[in-house]
Amino acid sequence: MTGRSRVGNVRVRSSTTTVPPMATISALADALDALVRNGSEVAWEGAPVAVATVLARRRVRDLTLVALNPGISGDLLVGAGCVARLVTSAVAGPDGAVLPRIAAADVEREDHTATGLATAYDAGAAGLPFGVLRGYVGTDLATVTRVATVRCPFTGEDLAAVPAIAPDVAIVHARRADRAGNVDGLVGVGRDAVYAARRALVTVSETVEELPRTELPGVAGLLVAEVPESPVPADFAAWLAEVRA
Amino acid sequence: MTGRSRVGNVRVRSSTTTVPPMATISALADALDALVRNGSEVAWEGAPVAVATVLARRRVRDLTLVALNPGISGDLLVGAGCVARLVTSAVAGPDGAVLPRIAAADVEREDHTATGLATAYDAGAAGLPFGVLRGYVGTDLATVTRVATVRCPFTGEDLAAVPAIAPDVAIVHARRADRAGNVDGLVGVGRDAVYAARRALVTVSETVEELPRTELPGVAGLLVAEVPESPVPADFAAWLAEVRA
Amino acid sequence: MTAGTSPMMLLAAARLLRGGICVSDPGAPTAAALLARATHAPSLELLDPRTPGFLRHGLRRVEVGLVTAAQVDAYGNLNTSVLGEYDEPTERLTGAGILPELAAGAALVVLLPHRLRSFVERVDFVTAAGGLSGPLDRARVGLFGTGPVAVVTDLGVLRPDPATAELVLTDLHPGVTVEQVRAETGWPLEVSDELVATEPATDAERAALTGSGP
Amino acid sequence: MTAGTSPMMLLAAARLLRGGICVSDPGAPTAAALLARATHAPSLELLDPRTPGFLRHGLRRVEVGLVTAAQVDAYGNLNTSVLGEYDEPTERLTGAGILPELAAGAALVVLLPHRLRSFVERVDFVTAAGGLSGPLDRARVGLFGTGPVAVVTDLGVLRPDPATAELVLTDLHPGVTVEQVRAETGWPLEVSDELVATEPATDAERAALTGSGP
Repeated sequence: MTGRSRVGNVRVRSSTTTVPPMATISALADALDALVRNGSEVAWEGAPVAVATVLARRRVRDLTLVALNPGISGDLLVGAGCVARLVTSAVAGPDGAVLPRIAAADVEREDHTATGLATAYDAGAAGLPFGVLRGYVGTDLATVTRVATVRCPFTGEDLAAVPAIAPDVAIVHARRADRAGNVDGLVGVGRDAVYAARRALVTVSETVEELPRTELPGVAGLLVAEVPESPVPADFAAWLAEVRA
Repeated sequence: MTGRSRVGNVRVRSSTTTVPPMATISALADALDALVRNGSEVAWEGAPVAVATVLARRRVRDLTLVALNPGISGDLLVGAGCVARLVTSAVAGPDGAVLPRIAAADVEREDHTATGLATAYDAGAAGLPFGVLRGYVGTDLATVTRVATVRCPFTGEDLAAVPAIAPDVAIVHARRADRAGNVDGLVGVGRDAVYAARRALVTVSETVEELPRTELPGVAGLLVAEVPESPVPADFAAWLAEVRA
Repeated sequence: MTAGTSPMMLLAAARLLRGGICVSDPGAPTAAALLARATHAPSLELLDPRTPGFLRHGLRRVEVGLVTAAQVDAYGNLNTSVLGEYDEPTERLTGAGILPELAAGAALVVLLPHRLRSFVERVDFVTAAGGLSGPLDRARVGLFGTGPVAVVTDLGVLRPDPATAELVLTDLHPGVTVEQVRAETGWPLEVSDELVATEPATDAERAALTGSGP
Repeated sequence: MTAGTSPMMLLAAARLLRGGICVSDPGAPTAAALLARATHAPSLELLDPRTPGFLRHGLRRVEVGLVTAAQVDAYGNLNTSVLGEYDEPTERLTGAGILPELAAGAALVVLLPHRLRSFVERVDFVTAAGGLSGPLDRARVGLFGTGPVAVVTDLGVLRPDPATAELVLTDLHPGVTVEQVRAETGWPLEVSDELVATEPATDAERAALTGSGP
């Protein structure tokens, strides 16, 4: 035991930063400037076309895009050359056809099952390095992607393990927000992606007067941006020329 | 290859049973008669006092009660001698004091942390034999309860594993239901317990005309019972005499 | 109705369904599920895979899946990933989605147009397991769900022979010959001794088809 | 105000808080959190542990925990499980709840009345890890969060000495002597060379205490 104690007036969390309210309403372009860098890993769950358009205009490069299905907006982003790596479980448009730019793109790919990605988001949200599922069994996916086996310490059964997804930023879509940043419809995989990510942007189609308080315990610094329904570009080449102008 | 194929007119799911609607409104006593047997493992998440009263009257025995916190209703159930085994993370009343019948009871006990039990419910809901968490580290709990270690196959990190909870029945509380069996406020641990259990009863304080369709994909045969707010018995001995009468 | 989808395909698929918790791919599979529900299987419960909680907690409770694929092989294995080699594919497909876990746990009805390019001896990539390579393979790798029970096409119905796990022709749609089916099948297709002709639409089915048709 | 809770205890605990994401046990810990938020720490975000998603996804993001316990020992380990032997306890306590994971990941302020029965050399059961048995123990077992930073009582404040991981007396409330504290502490309590007296309540604190008092 020391005669002269070194315990001083240690204070809890003496940093001078203050915690912002759970969510801040932001302009889309400002939010994306704040959140997305060249090389960022981005969880992309329902992001509207307008997000791809802004990022393509900013000439963001080398993104890793993680998505159950990148959708048309993800296809545009890949087509604009913003993406170096794709982690997906499906690459289909609303018509069920393969997303054309993604199908043709020369990018690194990591293919998963939908439950595999949902499990990876959940693991990221829980702060774990991996998630466990019954999946990938008997498939060739198991031989080409990042999936491993873990043994149950109680039953001895072997199960699939996927590496957690803990992206730099999650860009997810919800129905509505209010002026205080409460969000309606942030559920399921989008919600887990927000918890898994370091920072997050929620796009909403509509801002309303007042919603019930959003319950995302522990999530601080969420950005919310209202994004009007943007039409799917009828002509990809024209869209690309426009964003590159 | 066989010359004479044995493939006949195999039909998918030729059983004659039909799937009931997602939820059925039921009287509390009928629901409990249908769901709870001597020896049943019961997830008990917010069950009101009236459920304990009915089960005590029925002289149900040897239950395994699983609960983040059994609450006053769980304390009554234990006091009435219905419970042989307790799996809990906390045993406190609303005043923060230890639940007296549970503290005194001669029952088998398995103590967990709250996150440990939430993880065990989630694993049960996912059909897995175990769940993974960062938890129990450095505690004596780790030496007395069912917790093991699993190694991340990607990072080599050791994490805690808990055996999944897959109870015979979940009895959980939600805010409201409508006449079609849609439920408002079935979220969090209660929702996971319903997914983890073979069958489930949701008690609600109120039945209203119409709620949005409840989204519990894959849950069939849920029972819903309206249970009016029942007062906490002022005198345990009188309550016990009454239910044993 | 999209190319390669025939009323007989929808009828034959719908008739396989009795009820239960079901998910279906868009297009012909969903049309078949709705047809079954509108006629003889009113208790069929159709889930939307986009519902929160479906992937981690709901999918394992699904009893019947109606799906499509780009390739199906002699053992009922399915490919929705790539044509050609995985590392240098000639064509990229739409990906796995929920198909692998659905094929692992549920009974699967596969709907696709009967064309030689799709009915291959061995799929280029096993996105979802059918019988793998033989009758004991599913159990051997730990697949305890039913898996593919029928492949329903615009020509007829193929089902796995339990003895070999190979798909054999069990039903022929009206006006179709075994030779037509074999010409569009990339392996020496066996024909069941109990081969039946698909019954024409009943009045109720015809009404439902017309009512729910595109 | 419940027995053993003093305004000085609430003040001393509240003053430790600067902001951040916080959970607090009912009673004195929550009163201290509310006091801090009402005075110098308006950005303190108080979470309800019953919120859906908190346990598996939210708890790991908590920065500050205000808690109580039945026993605390010389190393700041906490017991809320049993008194006596685990298998044959003399008294059962309220259980672990979120305390073990909170003590693992967050900075912890422990509030409890300073009584000899609670301030023991070694807790009967380690429900939540403080310094375990020495300064390197938390890192050794893989606890990378801060853990207990202060034990605030109705007599003063104890904090872990980084060199030994033992709790030492760093603050004395007005009118309390070191001897009084030692008489209620079950180990040979060291006193910090920088021992300070707890400042009396400011006007703002007094107003908040009165306004939020029971």
